[in-house]
Amino acid sequence: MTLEATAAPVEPETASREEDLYTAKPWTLIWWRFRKHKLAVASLIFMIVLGIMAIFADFISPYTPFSFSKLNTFAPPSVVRVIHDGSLHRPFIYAVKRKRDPETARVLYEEDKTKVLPIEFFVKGQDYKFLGLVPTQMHLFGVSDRKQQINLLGTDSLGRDLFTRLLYGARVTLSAGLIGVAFSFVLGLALGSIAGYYGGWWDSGIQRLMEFIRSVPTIPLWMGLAAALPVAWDPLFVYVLITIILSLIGWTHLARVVRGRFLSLRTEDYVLASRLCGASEYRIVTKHMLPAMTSYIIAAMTLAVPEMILGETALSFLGLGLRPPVVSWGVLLQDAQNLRSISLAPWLLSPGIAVVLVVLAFNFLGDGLRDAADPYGH
Amino acid sequence: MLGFIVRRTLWAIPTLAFVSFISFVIIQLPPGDFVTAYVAQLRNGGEYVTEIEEAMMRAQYGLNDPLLVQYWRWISAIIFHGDFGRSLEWNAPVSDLIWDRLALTLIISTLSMVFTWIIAIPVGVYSATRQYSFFDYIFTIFGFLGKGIPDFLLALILMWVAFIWMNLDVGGLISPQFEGKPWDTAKIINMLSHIWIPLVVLATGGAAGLIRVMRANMLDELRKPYVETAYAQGFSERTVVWRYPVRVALNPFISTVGWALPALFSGDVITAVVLNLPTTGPLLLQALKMQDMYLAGSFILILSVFTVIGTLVSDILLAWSDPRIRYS
Amino acid sequence: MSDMTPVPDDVLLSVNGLKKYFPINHGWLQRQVGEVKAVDDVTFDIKKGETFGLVGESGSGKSTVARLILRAYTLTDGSIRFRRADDSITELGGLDEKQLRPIRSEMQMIFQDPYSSLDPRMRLLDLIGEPLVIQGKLTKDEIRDRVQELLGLVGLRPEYVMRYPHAFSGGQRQRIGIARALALNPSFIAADEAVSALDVSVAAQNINLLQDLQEKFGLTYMFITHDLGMVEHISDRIGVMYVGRMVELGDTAEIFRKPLHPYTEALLSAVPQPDPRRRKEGKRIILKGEIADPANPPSGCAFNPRCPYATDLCRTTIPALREISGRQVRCHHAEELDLTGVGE
Amino acid sequence: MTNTTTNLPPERLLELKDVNVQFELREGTVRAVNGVSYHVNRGEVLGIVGESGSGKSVTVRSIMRLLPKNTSRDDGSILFQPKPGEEIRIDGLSSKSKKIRDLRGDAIGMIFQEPMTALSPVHTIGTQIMRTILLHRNCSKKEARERAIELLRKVQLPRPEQLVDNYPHQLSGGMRQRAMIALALSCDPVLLIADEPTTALDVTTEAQILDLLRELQAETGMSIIFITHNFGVVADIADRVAVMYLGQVVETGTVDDIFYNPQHPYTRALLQSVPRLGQSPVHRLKTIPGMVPDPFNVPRGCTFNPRCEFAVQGTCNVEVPPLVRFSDDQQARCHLAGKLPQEVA
Repeated sequence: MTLEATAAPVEPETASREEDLYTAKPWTLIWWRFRKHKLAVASLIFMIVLGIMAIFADFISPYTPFSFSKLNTFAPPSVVRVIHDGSLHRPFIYAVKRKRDPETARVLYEEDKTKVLPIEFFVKGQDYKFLGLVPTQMHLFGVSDRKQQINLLGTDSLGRDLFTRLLYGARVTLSAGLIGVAFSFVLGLALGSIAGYYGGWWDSGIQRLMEFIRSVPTIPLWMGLAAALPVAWDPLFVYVLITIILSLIGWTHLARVVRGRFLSLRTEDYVLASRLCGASEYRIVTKHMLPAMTSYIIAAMTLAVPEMILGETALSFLGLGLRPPVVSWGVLLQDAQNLRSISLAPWLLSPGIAVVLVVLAFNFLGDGLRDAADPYGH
Repeated sequence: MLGFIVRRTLWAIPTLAFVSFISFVIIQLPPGDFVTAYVAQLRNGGEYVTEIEEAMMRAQYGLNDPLLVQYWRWISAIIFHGDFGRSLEWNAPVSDLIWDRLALTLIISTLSMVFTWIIAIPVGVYSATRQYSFFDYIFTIFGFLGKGIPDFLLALILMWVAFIWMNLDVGGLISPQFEGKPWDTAKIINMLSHIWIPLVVLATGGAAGLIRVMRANMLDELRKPYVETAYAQGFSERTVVWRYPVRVALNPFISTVGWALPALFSGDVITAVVLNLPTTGPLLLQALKMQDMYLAGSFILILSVFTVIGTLVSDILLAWSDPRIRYS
Repeated sequence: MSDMTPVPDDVLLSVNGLKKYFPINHGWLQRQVGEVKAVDDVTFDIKKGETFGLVGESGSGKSTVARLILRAYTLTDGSIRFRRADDSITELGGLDEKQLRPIRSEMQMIFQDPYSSLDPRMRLLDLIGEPLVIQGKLTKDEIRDRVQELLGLVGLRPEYVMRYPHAFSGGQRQRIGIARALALNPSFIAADEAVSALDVSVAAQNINLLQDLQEKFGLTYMFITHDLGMVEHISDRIGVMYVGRMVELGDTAEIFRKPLHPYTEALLSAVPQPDPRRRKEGKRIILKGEIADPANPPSGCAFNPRCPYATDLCRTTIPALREISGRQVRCHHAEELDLTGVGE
Repeated sequence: MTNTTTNLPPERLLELKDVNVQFELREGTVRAVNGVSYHVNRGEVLGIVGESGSGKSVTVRSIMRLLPKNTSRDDGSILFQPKPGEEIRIDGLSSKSKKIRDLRGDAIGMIFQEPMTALSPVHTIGTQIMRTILLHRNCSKKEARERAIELLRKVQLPRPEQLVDNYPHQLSGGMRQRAMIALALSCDPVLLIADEPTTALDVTTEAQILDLLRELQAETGMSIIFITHNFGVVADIADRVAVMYLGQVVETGTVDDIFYNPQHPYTRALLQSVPRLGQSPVHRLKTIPGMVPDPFNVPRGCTFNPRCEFAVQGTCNVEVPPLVRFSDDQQARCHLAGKLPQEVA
């Protein structure tokens, strides 16, 4: 082909601000759109902070999850203060005195307004292995008093620090959610793409299977499966099995999203155009279909995480999922199962608040991602 | 239409078979079996049971047969004789134990579904027609909270609130002092003071989701040309909204009735445990924990059957309400 | 297939007895309950360097013909013979995807919807360059140069290579599609309603561009459209389709001047023309009824329920495609009828 | 309600003066309708032609007061005179006002582009028509149903007694558009607004619908505002034509004036860029250079000047052109109107 003068009029130049928009990569456009969703951005930050706290739980928490203290049972949350005797002070807590109500024989805690315990950072405390590797005693914060403790969220019936246990529990609960989603992602992607790509008999079969699973009441099924796990098994193994059980039901939603996208993408003109250029199936799937699906899949996965977390929490709460000594939010909530303990120590509900916050954050995040997933919508 | 119902009903049969099989597999999953548990019980009671006796019992109950044969024995007893087997722990036929509780579960689930609809539809329509208004935001926040708070936590909190502020002990379905007494006004009032918590808990969870679905459906429908056509006929906004897009947006709603049932049953199980209600939940939990296989299996089976039937009914309702499906 | 006449020297593409039946599946088990005869026994040749127009209303199967020729679908029956660059004739009908790959560079398609036919996640460089990448003969830099050349060719700035399609208007996107189709120097391009989605003024620009490119590179076009004005302007020969069948085939000017099939006559008469005086003459043929359903066509000639000249013969017997004065017509009464065309 | 001291001549049915509509979008303000004036006389068909984004649909929606929620400006005068001497001021009415609701579906009927989606999918054709009749007319359900069947017969649908109980999805596109017309005519409107009613249809169906509209118009004497982007369709149905470009009417006149003696360069160029049937083939189509500018950056001066082959720098790109009047009510908004080189149309 020879190239001579152009056949059609050349279009005029445009401003450079628009040029940025015109040459922005798809993920940049998704990020720009996501950024406008304030609640989703806040949720993302919250989840990142929480994730870091969970990873470094052993360092951030002032104690270890199993260190109990008989003289500190059902202690209320310590109030962090900055004003002592009318003057500004570095952050501190007051020491508490343990008393017993003479009539009901209940243990009461009272702040000793004379004894100031300043919060210190990088203090030496109980032994632990940093990230399970490096033995150390360094904790992010604490109070240096042998008899007093700082319990930001109070303690439980054995005097264990709830804040510490909450952070350790975050590791288990969050990772169970993520691993569960990963499992259901594998299942959902595989079955969804088979259904969407091959269609016909495969599609009908997988669709019927999905309908079937959706028509089974989740919790009873989970409960049945979870109850089948022997009590004596290794807690870690049980944990993995529980996540698999959760994902057995959770994959249908992902499979539906994947199938739907596959079906609509397969009929897109640009996929046909690529095929007519001689593109192989592999190229069409990897270069055209998967990139177009990734953002949707990520959004769907994000929205599936809270389901998993709620499932784990519910099962453990009922005593069918994870069991002590494993610390998860569901396990922690077992302590708050009856009215008596809640009215005595309402702070035992704090793992529940953590669950709500995380579930909400994932929902907002997922909503934001879903809205931003298609930056080319008309 | 009739053909559709027949076909749809026929399709439910293999589903039911599959559901029952899964239920059976689940109750077979725990290591050991009915005889192991029974022998352990006898031994605990001080009786001496030899290995041979144990093996004989196993043979007697047919526990050495292949899984499918056992399954057939179990399911045929249920289908042909209504015999669900015996509960080990209660030492009574399963059917004696479950029907009252199932009925109550159904009542509570149905009531909360009705509540859910009464709340969710008008609110969803309002939110969609007044998008980004103050109340739309309020309802959105409510929707997210309802989605975020697990049922059991909400039940706990409500119970706690009722206890602290109203000094009510709302656990159970009736207060202990009315237990076993004949029904009179006082007992009914007492029951009403208890039943609102499970209803609120279940309806909140359901309504939160449905409000968002309804709102999204309505926003989709409101954009469609037939709405403009309706306005161009001179109808008032209220008439247009309630006669046209709401009517269309309700269709996917109807189709979710069937899926709402499993969700409600699931929610009911946990809520009932927390609130100590005499529904299926606590008994199922107990049965699972004690490996009371036939009791647990029957519960799972019957709850699943209910949901399969629920899905069937909602499919038929959907076809009936949407002419596009009816005639295709 | 062996008894088919050889492809004449001036013919680029020879389509014979082309059929495509789509199954109609129904119910929960997706059983096949019938079939849509989307394309039924279509035969035509396209000569080298000409523009062949394919016209018809919705459901006529014209787009399916294009997709069959480009082998986006498998054929139910028939043969498609294509003259390759080395002058050899290849039968495309039975080829599988792998065998088709080398031929795909010689035949390309321009799509109707300028929005859905370009992958929104690819820069123009990757979009227009994709065929070149697949062929794997050029280096990265060479591909970039070639893409810039192609952009210039269709009247877009070469700097646009880094842009994504969403930066462009419908008319510009259509040109990107044209550039992409040209990338591998094809000899044949099928344009499926290439300008019908565009505004009048932009459509005219793109039609002129297509004509210039045809002249410059000696391209052969198959131009599929429902716009009879456009097809008269651009094509040398046309085929008129009705419910899966070719009803008339021949020289554009002749068909427009004096159609031989009553459907062609009605179609020409139905086109609204920018000429208010024509209305006052009031000689338009308004067809009764609806276009036949390809899943359930009437017996005999598919056009008979709407045809003002239909006889009992038309209602029972499917007419054959016959040659009358150098044209092909599928009508029992083509010789007897005196039909009106358009023009002076 | 009605103004007895009328300003409109008795033959005038509708008059728009200097109507402006603006929308707020994320990208900025869109001046969708920018000082549009036109009128419709009794018993005439006004065709409005323009490319996409010319504001032709928005203008008629401002007559119906069916503007979207993000409308930020909506002014000008719209006067409607359903009967001689009975003048109604439409502009300024809220879209929910009783006054406009009484007009919609009664004195003013409207049909839309997409026959597939413009009817409610879950109600029968009959129900939809009957609801409109019952809303505006004092009659029983039975009478309304009879009238619905009568209307379906009037739009030449086969078997109206059966179709009245059919759902829209059971009908083909052309039949749905007929049902839509029956719905719009249910209360014998004096004005029918048709927004691209044939664009989504095949040519032969389009011809049927145009023929039907012409017949109905002749029979009832109603006026029609017919919006389209197709010059052929306008030539087929309109008595007078308004050509719109970027939110403005650039030229109005009788259908013959517009087609045989166009005064605005845009009208001329558009007419020349459409290939005509049966004309000795020209090799190249005449084109309008460039693209329709996006509505956020409307050019200064005459909005058409960057694409106009006659544009005079210093005038056309600076000053807003005046409305130049010719005989026969033909008007063109162009600095050069009347001074353009003569061409054989």
